[in-house]
Amino acid sequence: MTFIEVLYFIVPVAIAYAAPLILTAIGGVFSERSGVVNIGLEGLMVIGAFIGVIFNLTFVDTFGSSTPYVALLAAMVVASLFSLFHAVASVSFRADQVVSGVAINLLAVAICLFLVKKIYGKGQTDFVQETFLRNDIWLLEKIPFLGPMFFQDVYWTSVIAIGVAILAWVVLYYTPFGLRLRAVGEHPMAADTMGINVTRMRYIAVMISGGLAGIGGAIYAQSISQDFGHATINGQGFMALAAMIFGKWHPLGALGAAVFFGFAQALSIVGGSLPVISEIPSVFLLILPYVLTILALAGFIGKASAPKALGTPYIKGNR
Amino acid sequence: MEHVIEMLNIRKEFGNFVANDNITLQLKKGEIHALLGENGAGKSTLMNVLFGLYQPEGGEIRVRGQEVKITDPNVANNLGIGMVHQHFMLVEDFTVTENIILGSEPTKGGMISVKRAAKKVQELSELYNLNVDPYAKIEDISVGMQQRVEILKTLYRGAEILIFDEPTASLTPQEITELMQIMRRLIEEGKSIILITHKLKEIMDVSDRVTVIRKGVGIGTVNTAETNPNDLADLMVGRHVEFKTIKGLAHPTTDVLEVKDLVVADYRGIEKVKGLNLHVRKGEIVGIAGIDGNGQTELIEAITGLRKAKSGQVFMNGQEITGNTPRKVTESGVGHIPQDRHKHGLILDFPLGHNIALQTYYTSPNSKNGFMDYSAISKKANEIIKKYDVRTQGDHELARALSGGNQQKAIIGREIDRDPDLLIAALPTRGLDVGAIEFIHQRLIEQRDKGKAVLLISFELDEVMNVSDRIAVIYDGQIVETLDPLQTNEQELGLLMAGQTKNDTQSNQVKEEDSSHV
Amino acid sequence: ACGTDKEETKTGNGGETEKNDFSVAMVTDIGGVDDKSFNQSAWKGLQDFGADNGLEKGDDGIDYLQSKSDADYNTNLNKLVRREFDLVFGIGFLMEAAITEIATQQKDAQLAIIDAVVDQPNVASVLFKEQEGAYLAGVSAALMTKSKKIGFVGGMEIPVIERFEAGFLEGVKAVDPSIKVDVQYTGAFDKAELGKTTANRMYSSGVDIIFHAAGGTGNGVFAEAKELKTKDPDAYVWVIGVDSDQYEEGAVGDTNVTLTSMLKRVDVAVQNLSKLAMDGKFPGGETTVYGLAEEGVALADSRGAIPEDVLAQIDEYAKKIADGDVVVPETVE
Amino acid sequence: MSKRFSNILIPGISVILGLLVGAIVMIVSGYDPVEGYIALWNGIFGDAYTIGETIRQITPYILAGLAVAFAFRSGLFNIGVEGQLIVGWFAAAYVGITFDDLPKMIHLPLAIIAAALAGALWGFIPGLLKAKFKVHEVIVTIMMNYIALHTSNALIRAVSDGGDNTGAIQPTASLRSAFLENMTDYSRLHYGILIALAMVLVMWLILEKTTRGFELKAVGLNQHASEYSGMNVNKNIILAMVISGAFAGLAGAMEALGTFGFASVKGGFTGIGFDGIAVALLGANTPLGVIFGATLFGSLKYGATNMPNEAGIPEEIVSIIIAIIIFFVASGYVIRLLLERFSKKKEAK
Ligand SMILES: Nc1ncnc2c1ncn2[C@@H]1O[C@H](COP(=O)(O)OP(=O)(O)OP(=O)(O)O)[C@@H](O)[C@H]1O
Ligand SMILES: Nc1ncnc2c1ncn2[C@@H]1O[C@H](COP(=O)(O)OP(=O)(O)OP(=O)(O)O)[C@@H](O)[C@H]1O
Ligand SMILES: [Mg+2]
Ligand SMILES: [Mg+2]
Repeated sequence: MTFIEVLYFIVPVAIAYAAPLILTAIGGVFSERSGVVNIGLEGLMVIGAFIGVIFNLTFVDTFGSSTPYVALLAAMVVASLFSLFHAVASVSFRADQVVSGVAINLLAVAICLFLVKKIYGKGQTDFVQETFLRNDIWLLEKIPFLGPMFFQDVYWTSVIAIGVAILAWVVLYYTPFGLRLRAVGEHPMAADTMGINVTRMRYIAVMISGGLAGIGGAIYAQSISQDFGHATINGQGFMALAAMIFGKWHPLGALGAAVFFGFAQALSIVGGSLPVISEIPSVFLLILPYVLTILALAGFIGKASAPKALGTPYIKGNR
Repeated sequence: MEHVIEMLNIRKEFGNFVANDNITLQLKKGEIHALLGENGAGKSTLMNVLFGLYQPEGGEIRVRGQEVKITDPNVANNLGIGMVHQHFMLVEDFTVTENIILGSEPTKGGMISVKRAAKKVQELSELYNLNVDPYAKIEDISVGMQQRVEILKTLYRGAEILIFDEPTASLTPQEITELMQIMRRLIEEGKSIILITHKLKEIMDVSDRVTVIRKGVGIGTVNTAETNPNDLADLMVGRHVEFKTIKGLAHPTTDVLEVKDLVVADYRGIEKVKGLNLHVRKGEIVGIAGIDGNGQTELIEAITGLRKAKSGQVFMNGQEITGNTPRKVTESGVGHIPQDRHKHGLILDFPLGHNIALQTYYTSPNSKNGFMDYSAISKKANEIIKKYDVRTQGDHELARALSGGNQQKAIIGREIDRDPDLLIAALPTRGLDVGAIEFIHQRLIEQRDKGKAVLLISFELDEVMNVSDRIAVIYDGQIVETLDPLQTNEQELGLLMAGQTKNDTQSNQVKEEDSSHV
Repeated sequence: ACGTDKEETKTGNGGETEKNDFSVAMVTDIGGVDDKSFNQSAWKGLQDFGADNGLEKGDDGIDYLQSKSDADYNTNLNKLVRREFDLVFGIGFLMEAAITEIATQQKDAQLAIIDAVVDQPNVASVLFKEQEGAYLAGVSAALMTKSKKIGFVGGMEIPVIERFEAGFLEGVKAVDPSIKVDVQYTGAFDKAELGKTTANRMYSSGVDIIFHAAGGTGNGVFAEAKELKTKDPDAYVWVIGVDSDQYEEGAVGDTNVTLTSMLKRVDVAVQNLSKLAMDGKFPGGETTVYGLAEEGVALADSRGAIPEDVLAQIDEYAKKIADGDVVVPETVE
Repeated sequence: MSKRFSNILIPGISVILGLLVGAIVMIVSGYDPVEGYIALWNGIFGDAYTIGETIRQITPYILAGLAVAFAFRSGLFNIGVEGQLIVGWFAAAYVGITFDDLPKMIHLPLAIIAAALAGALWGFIPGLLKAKFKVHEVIVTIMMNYIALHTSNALIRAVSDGGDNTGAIQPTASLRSAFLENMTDYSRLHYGILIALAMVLVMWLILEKTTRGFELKAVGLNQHASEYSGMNVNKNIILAMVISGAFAGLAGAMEALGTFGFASVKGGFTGIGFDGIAVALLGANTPLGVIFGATLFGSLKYGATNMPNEAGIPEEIVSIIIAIIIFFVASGYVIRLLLERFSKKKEAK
């Protein structure tokens, strides 16, 4: 592979790999910006993946080739409802938010597998027939150099993910809703004295995180694994969590971090086919994405500052 | 005379504890009404009830004659009630404008129209002479300006009735004067004000009437014109309090602390201490007077080892301690009452006893061969609790559960009990009532009389003038002047602190024999 | 498979057996009994055996236990031995240590292991010559490729998978030594995204046929091939499946990207061994090797994807191996 | 109500509520909960063998739980227990197979220490990065998990000449015990449980009795005040991660020297490390609580494997129950509130 070929391969792959991570990490941004720790992202992705696949299998005759997209909506709705568990526990019941997130992760896998076994009588679903496809983006694909890198063979889901990242940035930083949400995460009592309903904001934020993680899971399952089983979502939620922190709790930062992970991942796959690198024992390629991340963090990202009220339940009148 | 607010027989309970026991407070239109009481008397609680943060167990509230139920701050806002809280309710990460518009943002096409908001903020700021930059970030502005942002918040919402809960606790004298002017201006514009403060002088200066509460019970309301500070204090505490700190003459001897050409940068790398010289001798209290942000924090942090100095030297009893770790500095004989008791002074979720052992936990008898002796710690803690009159349920209670005043007493007990050669006391009486302040000042003087050195950092002229034997004025990272408290006055101090030079101030000061080397 | 068999399970204990008093059970590895791979194949073997001999699922017939983690192998095997099954299979080389341990503890039990050798008198070992099947897969890939570029996607670099690789490379070489085989291990059996990305890289570099031996990671290979096929129905992209017939996995509307699959007939082995045991001829302490000759490995029906004449050529290679004229190496030189 | 009392009551009530919810789920999905719970009970306590296996299962959970809890008490969130366990597993197995004429007295402790050291090293890296560069330990530990997995697989291949298994450890390095096995009808119960319990004691001693523990807790609660009082915050952060990692490494030793007796190439995570988070949190991050959490978690998880077999119910039901229990334990505030209301009403009567 020439250098250009490597680029033409790596960039689209990185973006495609990143899409589920981007969405989930941005979900995390919403939740944590409102002050609610969400390590339940993994579980919420599981729900999304499960619903996406089930919906796709069930309604493929009704919706035809648009099934995967409709399934995203279904996954979003169900996962955001499921995230209410986390909201109720950590916002209303003042549960330790990490504990509640752990419970979400356990519960999601358990319920989904339980249902798969109940419905299909086996450990995983069938394969879905309609999946996401790559497209060339009209006209843009023709731009020299950039065209093949960014606009040929892209998934609409990647476009959605990047769109959501930009939208999330606008919402969080330029709308009243975003201002209030961030205020609730930084100084809930200040927000309370300004007449903002802290509890309601946090519920909404957690549900947004559920919805986005659900879409993320559904994209993953319908484009990559194409079925649902116990290992379908296998750490991606934690990677999304890492992307969120890496991105300093900012939607565009999360986007960048997720693409970085995708890039590192793609690099490790390309590596095997490059003459020099293929001499290196494969374990070094396998751990490359993770080592790169750590180096990046230690080298030039440095201290990340979480929202100030992150992890603390808001109790009216408490100082 | 029209009452804009009437709080009648308000009762508020926390569990079995009665914080407000049938308190009545009536606010006339256009008056400044002071609310006075010791720490924990229930002032904030009463105001939080009025602002809708707490629901009372009994009593009624009338606003402009109408009985109302204030179920949450929104209701209060709509009734024209605004509150400036004891602890600022500001999001540090946001700009001034963002903080002000939060909750009622002007929008255009779904987006916040920051420009429009900032313009309105600017207008309000000009109307009331608040001098606030709408685009500045809260974390970058002074405490005084933060205070004014809090005021703007209420004005922005069209508040007619303003509650100020201890607004001056962390302001500099200049800022306090400005605030008083702002309050008067607000009254001129037809607003009414409830003011909570521990500073009797302020009450006498600015208020029209005073309501006093003691231990949750309303003692009564008096016209300011018909009372005086001594009566007010006695009324509040329920016994006679002495005002002027009683102390004999100082007999300073040799240098304990010596700071030479010290340069320190803050967390952002900006130099805050710029070649500072200072010395403190055995048997004297040196007060550092200055406006917040002139390098006091960085100076103390550099002396105590919490921050690395860029250059210069620090000596304790002749030994250089520059760049030493906090542990080594402490062991060289420094005691430190930190400026922020919740951040540095205490581990709020540790029991009080552990907190009292925070500087000595690793030494015998608290620790032997790497193992703790918690009974020794407990024994010592109880001694200190008793000696320093810390009101608590015992050394096992979490530090968090204590009131600010008692937390402070525990810290002071901890630091003084080690009998350090140098005691650094940074804002030791912030937010405390007169009784507690008196107690703490006495302890500092006691240390001096035992032949120890004391370095006092304070924003309050009263305190600096009363307690210190020597006043070092800090401005822009340097000690610009050293004064004898008996030979100076508040005006002169105030001007020096604001950056004027001694020649500007005209008044004649007796120079100390060694002031050149200070 | 669950929830419906309660009655049989319960009535099993102590009831007289009318038809047949032989019983046999198996323990799956963590893939589970419906892994679309060799656990499933093994269970199919038991089911067929049960059907032939009138055995039903339950204590006196046929049964399985699934393992959630490596730690379960031992307990699951133990449980089945305790339930007094006459023969207990451990499916997969991962169970080697567990079988060894139980065989020494329970000397009366009859045990069998697939894909590993356990040297105990009461254990029958079954091995497959994956390399022979993979060789045929290599031959068919080499005969079918148009671009002269072929891919191999492995899961983890472990000896079993290396046998696949070795056989495959050998098969390709036998047809045309100039064909380039792009070999990549993904380091995992359950990371579909790695399979997909790897396949993406291979196909976009001109590879037209990929043989995967990567379990769930292989799903990603199928996903990529199917995507290419959907986008361009004339695209010449193929996947060769592994272990069981992966025709289903390759379905794209009316077409299919599965060229063929290399079958590992665990079902055949399980059935044979059960039959021997039932007849009192349990080959304890012996190792049975299933290669092409024993029909233990084979290629699946290509359902027309491979033309007749090519199939004929493949058969010739198969015959050579079966006759011992060609010996396929187990490791890559 | 006394705090101590409600500290016991709340987990108790949570377990009951969890089982109730589990029963409802079973009824709704058409299974018989009575049959299900009998199967679960038998799966845990059925006979000597299952009891032995249940305890064996609990052993690594205790150590993984301690690892998470210890870091938590020092203000750190160690999601990397899984990776630390994996490297500990390999290290113990490696020492176990490598030395062949050491007496047991030396060989076994050596293997155990090797595991603890390997885990400690894996904890040291995120600790160091946190202390020196303020890098968030959550990300680094997540990444370290994957690195551990691939590295240990590569090492296993290296020591076994490309094989997938290190081969059995020498008997001199084994935690297995003929005595315990006989007592429990050939279960794999091994002496590791004693090590795990000893470590509970060690954690308690460190945190509650030693000066170092005082510092670790202080740093966990308020770094600024700790620095003010002269503690070396960075050193304590690193130490906390190192000790936490050592506990996790020991969990790996339990698998290497007890349950399995070897290390093999892993296709994915063991899950024990992640479950350790739940165990620690169930136990409120206290040493004794971890025993409770591990016992609950371990026995339910192990007993669950009997449910599909004996009652035809998918074993995931038990994970649902565990998750519900965790929810309730975490929401202790609400339960306490309800209990207080309830006891007040009683008083009123
Ligand atoms: N949230 C609360 N829960 C329980 N008790 C409280 C709470 N808030 C206040 N109290 C109790 O009510 C009493 C009055 O507190 P409050 O804050 O009103 O005092 P204050 O007069 O404002 O004191 P200060 O001068 O220190 O500000 C305190 O002594 C405290 O014991
Ligand atoms: N959440 C709470 N639960 C119980 N008691 C509380 C709570 N919050 C405050 N208190 C009580 O309030 C009192 C403290 O009063 P307060 O905080 O007003 O003192 P303070 O001098 O204003 O301190 P600071 O200025 O540092 O806040 C203590 O007696 C404490 O028992
Ligand atoms: Mg107050
Ligand atoms: Mg106060």
